[in-house]
Amino acid sequence: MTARSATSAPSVPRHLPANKDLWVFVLGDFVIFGSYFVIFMVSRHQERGLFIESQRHLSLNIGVVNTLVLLASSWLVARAVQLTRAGEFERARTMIVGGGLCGLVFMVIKAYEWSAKIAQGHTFPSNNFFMYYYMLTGVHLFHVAIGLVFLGVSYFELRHRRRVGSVETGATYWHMVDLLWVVIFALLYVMR
Amino acid sequence: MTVAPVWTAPAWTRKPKIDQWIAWWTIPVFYNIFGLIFVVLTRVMPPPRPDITQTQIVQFFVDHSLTIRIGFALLMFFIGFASVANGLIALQMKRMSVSPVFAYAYIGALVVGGLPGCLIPAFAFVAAALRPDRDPQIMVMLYDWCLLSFVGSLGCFCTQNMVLALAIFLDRNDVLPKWLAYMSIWMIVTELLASPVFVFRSGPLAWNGSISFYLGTVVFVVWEFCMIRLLYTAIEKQSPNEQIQD
Amino acid sequence: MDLRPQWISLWLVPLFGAIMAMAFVAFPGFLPPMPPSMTAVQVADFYAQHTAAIRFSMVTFNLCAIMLIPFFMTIAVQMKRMSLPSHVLAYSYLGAAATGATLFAIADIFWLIAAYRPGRDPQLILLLNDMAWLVFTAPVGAVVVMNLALGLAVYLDRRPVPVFPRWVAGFNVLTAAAMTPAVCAVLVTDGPLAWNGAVSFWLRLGAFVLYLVVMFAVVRSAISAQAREP
Amino acid sequence: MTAAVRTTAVWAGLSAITVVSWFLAPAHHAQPVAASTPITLGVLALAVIKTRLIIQEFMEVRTAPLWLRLATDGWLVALFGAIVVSYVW
Repeated sequence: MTARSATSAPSVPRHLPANKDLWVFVLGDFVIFGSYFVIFMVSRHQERGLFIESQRHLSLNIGVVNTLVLLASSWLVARAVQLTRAGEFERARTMIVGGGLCGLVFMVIKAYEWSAKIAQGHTFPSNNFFMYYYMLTGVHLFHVAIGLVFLGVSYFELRHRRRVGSVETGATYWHMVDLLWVVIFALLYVMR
Repeated sequence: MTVAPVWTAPAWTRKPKIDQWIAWWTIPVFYNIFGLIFVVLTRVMPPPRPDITQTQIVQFFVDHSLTIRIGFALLMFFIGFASVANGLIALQMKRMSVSPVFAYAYIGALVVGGLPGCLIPAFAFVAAALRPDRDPQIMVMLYDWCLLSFVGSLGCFCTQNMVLALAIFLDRNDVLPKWLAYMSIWMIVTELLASPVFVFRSGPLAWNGSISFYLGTVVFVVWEFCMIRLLYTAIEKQSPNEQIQD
Repeated sequence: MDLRPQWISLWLVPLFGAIMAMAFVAFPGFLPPMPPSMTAVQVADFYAQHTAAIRFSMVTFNLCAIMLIPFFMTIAVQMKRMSLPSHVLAYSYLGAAATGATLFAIADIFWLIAAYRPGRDPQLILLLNDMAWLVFTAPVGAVVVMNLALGLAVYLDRRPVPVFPRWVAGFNVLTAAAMTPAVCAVLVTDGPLAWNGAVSFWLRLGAFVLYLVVMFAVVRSAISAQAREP
Repeated sequence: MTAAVRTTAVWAGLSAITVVSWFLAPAHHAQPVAASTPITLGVLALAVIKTRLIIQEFMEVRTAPLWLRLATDGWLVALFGAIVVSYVW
């Protein structure tokens, strides 16, 4: 399956996941993170050699593992929404817990990665590449932390009031966190 | 309630919600003067560069001494109106279906925030502008003092935005829309990204940086504009007879 | 309703007011106020010569000034008794009172740091002295907004018998007007508007002291009236 | 294809793309690596596919109102357009 095939899907009933308020946030966050990415690219353009040289010191394995962890958590959370719609609240809750645990694993791995880099002497003010590395991953980590709060709200929603919209809110936020990480992964770890 | 016969108040004082309307009007006025003070007069926004020499810093104060002093003289008066804006927002927060804890925390956080965020920077610049013949080392310190304190007073505004966002999220009376709460999360992120100003003297995360200053300021201006607009709607929608629990 | 907290807060004013009047007289830099034209060496000399008196008076201010806060909170509570559309003015008053008091609490520490180490570089003592005087004199905005908020509240109060008499509104606006010119202390270092000038120093302090005296009497009768209410 | 199978297929595809990009990165090489426009464009293309899959499938924008589909696609075009321009410029 490719991304292109998605747009030509047969006509389906239109449904706005979560609510407009959340999408104001998601689209605005896209713009804000987009600005960070463009500013990063402009700096990279100015110091291309330094960025490629510094990039070698990042652990690609950790980056890949963290991407896989977040993708798995997104899958769990997306399944949770589908299960909620089907009325299987018990299983949906398990999926949400699984997604949240993946988020925690992501944070632990990130903390390990940071401490390893700091031990190697690559700190925040070391050079511009590492400045962006800590800044982008740090802001993203803050979004992960808030995402865990959102998943927690979804979990309690599934226990008590069971409104699909509230579960969708947590899920949409969490996918945004996943998506931003995919871009950060490409820009910081992989591109040359 | 009827007005006492001994003293008849003018008709405008009997307008419903008159006190909130007066408080509301101080906010756009205050922020326009705020812009005049910080952008036009005192040159704190956009901030001067952190990576200039001692001589250039002294020259900056010599060149702008008069406007810095005029600007901050205005600030010394108008800063008081910040508490009117906070009082109005706190009142609207008290209309929400949540405990007034957040409303009082909002006032508390901003009472604190006004000092490191506004007045302390002002005094550092004024002290430098009043006597540009001070030891140049001291001039450089006052320069850093003002701009770091101005851009880098983080926690007060994180707390302010956190309690505001929580109050809006938990509110079931729909006093302010939920998307404003989400915007307050951006404000917290903005403060987080202002924290590197204490580390970097140039680049996007310095106090005049594209991320730490410009992006943050754009978010702040958008937030403030929405807040002013939404407060207007909130007051307008409020029933004059609504009882707010004390 | 138990009115004892309000009575206690009210009577803290004359008690600590008297102590602060003593501290005021004891500070050698107030009578007359130190001119901004003093050089760094003169300022350093001043702190070296009068260390004990400076410490005594500023520590006293440090201890006592914030004791006026309960009184201002009593006024905020009385504002909430008024028949107003909302409590927004009381909240504004409360926030402004806290800001104003904080500034004073910072100013006296600058004076104390300046007096702490006599051997310090005179340039640094001059800076601390400037900071103390500027922070003490100029930021009157908070107190002015307190007065304006209270004045407006008194004016709008729709009780048949208002909590505070109507003239208190005018008196508050007048006090605000008398204190406002002190902002010019950051602008000029000479003449009546400088921090040692007749307007910025004497008129501002005089207006504030008169304000405390008058408001003491007014709040006292307001609490008595509250006590008589059913 | 049920919704569950579709979601799982999307997840499998995303993970596979991630593993592919693992082979492209400079961290593999002990020697200093040179900038490479083809590899970077390939990485960015994979990133576009991944982000668009997440938006369309996980965030369910595929079935959302038109304005949201336009807004998210517009963002992707603007962002990756700006990234590519600043890379090759």
